[in-house]
Amino acid sequence: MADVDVLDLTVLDRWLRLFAASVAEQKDTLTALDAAIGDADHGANMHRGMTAVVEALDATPPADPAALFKQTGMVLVRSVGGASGPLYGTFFLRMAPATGGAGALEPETFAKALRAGVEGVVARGKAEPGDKTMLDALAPALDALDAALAAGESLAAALRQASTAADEGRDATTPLVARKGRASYLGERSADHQDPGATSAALLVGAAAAAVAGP
Amino acid sequence: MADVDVLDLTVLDRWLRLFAASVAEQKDTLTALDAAIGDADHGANMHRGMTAVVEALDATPPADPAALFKQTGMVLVRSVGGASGPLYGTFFLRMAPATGGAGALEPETFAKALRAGVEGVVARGKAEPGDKTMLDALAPALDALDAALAAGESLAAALRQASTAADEGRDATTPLVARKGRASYLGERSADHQDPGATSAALLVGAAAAAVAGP
Amino acid sequence: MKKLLNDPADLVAESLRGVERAHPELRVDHEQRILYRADAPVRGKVGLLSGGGSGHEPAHAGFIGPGMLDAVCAGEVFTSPVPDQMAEATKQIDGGAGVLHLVWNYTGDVMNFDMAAELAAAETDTTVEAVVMNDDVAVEDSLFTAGRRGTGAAIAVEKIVGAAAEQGRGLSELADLARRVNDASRSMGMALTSCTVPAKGSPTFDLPDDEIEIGIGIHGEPGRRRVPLASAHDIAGMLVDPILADRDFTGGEGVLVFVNGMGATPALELYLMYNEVAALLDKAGVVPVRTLVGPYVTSLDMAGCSVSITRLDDELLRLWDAPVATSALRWGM
Amino acid sequence: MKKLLNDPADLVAESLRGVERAHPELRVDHEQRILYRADAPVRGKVGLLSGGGSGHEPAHAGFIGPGMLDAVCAGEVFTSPVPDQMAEATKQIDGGAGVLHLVWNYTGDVMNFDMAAELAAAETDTTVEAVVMNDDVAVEDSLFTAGRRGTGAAIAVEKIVGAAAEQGRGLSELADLARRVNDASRSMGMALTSCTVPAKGSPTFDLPDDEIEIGIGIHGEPGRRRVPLASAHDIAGMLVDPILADRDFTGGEGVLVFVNGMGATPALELYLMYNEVAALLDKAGVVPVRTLVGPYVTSLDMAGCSVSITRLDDELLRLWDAPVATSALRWGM
Ligand SMILES: Nc1ncnc2c1ncn2[C@@H]1O[C@H](COP(=O)(O)OP(=O)(O)O)[C@@H](O)[C@H]1O
Ligand SMILES: Nc1ncnc2c1ncn2[C@@H]1O[C@H](COP(=O)(O)OP(=O)(O)O)[C@@H](O)[C@H]1O
Ligand SMILES: [Mg+2]
Ligand SMILES: [Mg+2]
Ligand SMILES: [Mg+2]
Ligand SMILES: [Mg+2]
Repeated sequence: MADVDVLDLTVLDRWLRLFAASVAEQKDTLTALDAAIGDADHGANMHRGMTAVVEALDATPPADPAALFKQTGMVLVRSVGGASGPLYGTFFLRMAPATGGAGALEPETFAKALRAGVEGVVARGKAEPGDKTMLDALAPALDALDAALAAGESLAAALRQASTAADEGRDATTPLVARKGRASYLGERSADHQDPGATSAALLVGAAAAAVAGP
Repeated sequence: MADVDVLDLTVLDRWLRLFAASVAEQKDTLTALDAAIGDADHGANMHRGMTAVVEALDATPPADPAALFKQTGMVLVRSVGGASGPLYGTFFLRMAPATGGAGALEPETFAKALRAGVEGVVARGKAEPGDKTMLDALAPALDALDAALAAGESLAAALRQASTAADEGRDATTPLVARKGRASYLGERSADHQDPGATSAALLVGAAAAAVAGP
Repeated sequence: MKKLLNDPADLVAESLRGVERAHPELRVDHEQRILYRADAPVRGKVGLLSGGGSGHEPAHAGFIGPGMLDAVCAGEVFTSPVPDQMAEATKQIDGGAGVLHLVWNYTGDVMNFDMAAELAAAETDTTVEAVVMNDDVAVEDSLFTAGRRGTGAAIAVEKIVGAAAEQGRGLSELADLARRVNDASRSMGMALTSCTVPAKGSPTFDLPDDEIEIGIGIHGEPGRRRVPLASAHDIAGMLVDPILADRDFTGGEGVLVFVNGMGATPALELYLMYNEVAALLDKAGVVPVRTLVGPYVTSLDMAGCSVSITRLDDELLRLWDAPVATSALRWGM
Repeated sequence: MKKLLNDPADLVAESLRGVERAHPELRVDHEQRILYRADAPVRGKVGLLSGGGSGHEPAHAGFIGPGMLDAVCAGEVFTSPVPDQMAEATKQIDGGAGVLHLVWNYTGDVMNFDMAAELAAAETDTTVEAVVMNDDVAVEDSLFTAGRRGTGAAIAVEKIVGAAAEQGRGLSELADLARRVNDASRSMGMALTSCTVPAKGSPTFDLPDDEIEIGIGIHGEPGRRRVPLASAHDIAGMLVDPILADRDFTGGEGVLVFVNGMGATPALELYLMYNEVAALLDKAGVVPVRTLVGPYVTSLDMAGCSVSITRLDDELLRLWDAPVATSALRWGM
């Protein structure tokens, strides 16, 4: 199987399943990170949510990408709770209209939808980059994706670069003092810990790269 | 100083102070024994009581042995609580009338008073020898004391033998299954533990032996 | 030992100061360590006195007030109070109709209350009756031992007799009622962890992370047996089965079920436990009509729970439902 | 991990079954995890809705009943409930006078309640107002952060607004009142031990035997700083001083003082702590006129406490004293 260059339902479905799988695998790590500067539930939250997302994909396979994003967003909002539920939920809910109803997404459309999703996260959570949140992985990933696509790179290469940027953004949260979310309650003590939400967000971007990559 | 052969106020006062001192020294041991088969307070209880007894001896030196026993019994009843308070309290309260108002006690009178005290413990607590209580140290001590005195031994020698009998009685509580007091709640599990009350009772008899012994 | 504490020697005294400050509806004699209903003695009403060692809070002071106790005596941690306290309290709460001593069955408590009754009889003309409460089925009921411990059922006895006392019933009738409620009650407890007596500073017993104690009392004493850590479902069986084996709880108006927290077990777990207990009772045809879930008779910072069941007839149910205004139990006023 | 538990995944569901069995005065929607006053909606009364993650029992279900909340939504342990729950509850408790959301200030709770209000607005014509409660002085109050946590003061807000709602006051008046009580309240907490989230199975943080956490919240998160284990007297200072530094509590009718247990700290210690707190308030000229001591807003099995102070004026005092009948707070009925 070669790299794919449009994101049809099969690829998007694969994206979500891969994300669910890496969340399942990293569940304890996510919770351990959240224990250090939060309330020790991020792994359980994301796992509960992504399990429900995969169940929904199995039960009611969506008709188009917009439906897939909407269904995923609704399921996350309904099943996760906490901070990550509304944020990841809003992310996917906002992606839906940005697809313009297409049956398969061109790389640029996908990038636009992702940006709409991230803008939704900002609107919902009022965080800025540097606040030590999932945004610190998502925002640089989007910038890298846009830049790579503008430079004419393939979808697979562009998402690989986005994933690298997300990982770097996640790592860069470590020294930060949190200003949003539960970690902000710790003040200076939140420094020297990697943000759990940025960690799961990097898994999300990594799953996208994996979903389009050839075997 | 040679062995004494009557128990006047000085000797009796010394007895109580020596008992208080060994309770203070063995406080943690008594509590540890009580932790194993009771509620971990026998050391604190006896220490609180004997501290108060010594304070009372200092504050209002009694006029005769009966007053000394009565005061000691009252102080114990008032300050200890739990099982050991009424029992040790009754022990001393019952000794008082058995002195017949003497200013100094002949060995036989002392032995009679001790027996009255132990009968008080039985009346109050309804225990029998073998129930794994303080009686298991007190009863054999009395028997040994009576036997030694009847055999014409000196007070010091007789109390030494009583003390040995008390120690043996205390040790013999170890295999017993408790039938009275808090340890009885453990049923079979109370076996293989030395009874805390028998342990403090052996200290009491030992203190009497020490109080009459020469230096 | 990690506790909210100053000098362990001052624990009881300081905690009583806090109780006094928090509860203006109580009067506290700090010298004697007696807590009273502020309006005691209540003229014409039988005075109800209980008490015991400290470390069981809210027992016993949490049960003072209209519809329940008139006074309690507080001992040192896990140590029965002394006769002087009980005699003084008896004198103070006698409203002319006598005083009932509600005694939790422990050797120390029984002997100290006995001596207090002797003292009161010698010093005043107050009529005193005493009822000993002994509901714990973990311990064999025998004439040749200290008998069964008094545990959770005391709450039912004190509440029900308290309501009857407010109605103006006489001393011996109340004593009979107390015995009736006690006879209608059984309890069984378990510990996930030991407690730590502050004066000792370390746990009373060592319990590995994968074992629990079944058949404990409320003084940090080990239980009847040690078993592997089990599910709440299985633990419920270990508590409910011996209770039901000991007494028939079917019939009547149903039962009062009391799931008691030992001090360090939070309500989330106690309600889960109650769910298991209620399911077992359902299966046995025993019908809970009243429920109490919470830390009412604690053992310092022990984690664990106990289950108490009291069979209710129509009269007991009405008395349980009657108004009560204490800091730990309150309804109808 | 030693808890009264079956499968940790079923903890919340099973505990809610226990709550339902124990409290016939509540109605429980297990599917949606919503608990209601059995008689909700109360015609003509503003409906009061709160809720949050589980693990804080008796918060929140312990505060449902006449004179307090109409419903609460229960989330997973330490995880805010979801908008569907809140929207459904909002619909169910609207007695025609609108619904007030009393939201504990946590990012997740605020966002989920926001989305619920959007949903409710889209689906029904229920008027919804929301008030966010944020009383925890451990956290700096800043526009650029998630702000202060909502902790103990919520009890005062929910009780006082609950009483005013029973009087038939209107939605915006109640929202103003809620903000007023919240503004008049400050809290600060500390932990002797971490809690253990059942799904994780081990303590959230490691705390050596000789250290404590100061400035914790109610989700097992570490505090603002770690200090050596201190006496109750010194700990009281570490809690009360920052509260008094943040707001003037002199004047008015006095204050409500709430010493809250974190779950594993027994009443004996909480009352000792209250004694220290009250002494510090005395010294500062702050007058406690009402007191609440007990485990009302817990953090699973954490040992520790928090102190909340609410300044009362004549109206707030009357509303605090008004009758309330919930499982955790009850008087006057
Ligand atoms: N305001 C916010 N904006 C963006 N992301 C946030 C915000 N608040 C929290 N987060 C993210 O959510 C993560 C925590 O999620 P989770 O643990 O599931 O929820 P909770 O904090 O409610 O327990 C944080 O690590 C952070 O990345
Ligand atoms: N009925 C009894 N008769 C005689 N001695 C008893 C009786 N019950 C208990 N004891 C003694 O009391 C001791 C315990 O005393 P203590 O720990 O001070 O009181 P408590 O059991 O009330 O905590 C036991 O070890 C036992 O020797
Ligand atoms: Mg979290
Ligand atoms: Mg003892
Ligand atoms: Mg004791
Ligand atoms: Mg959470």
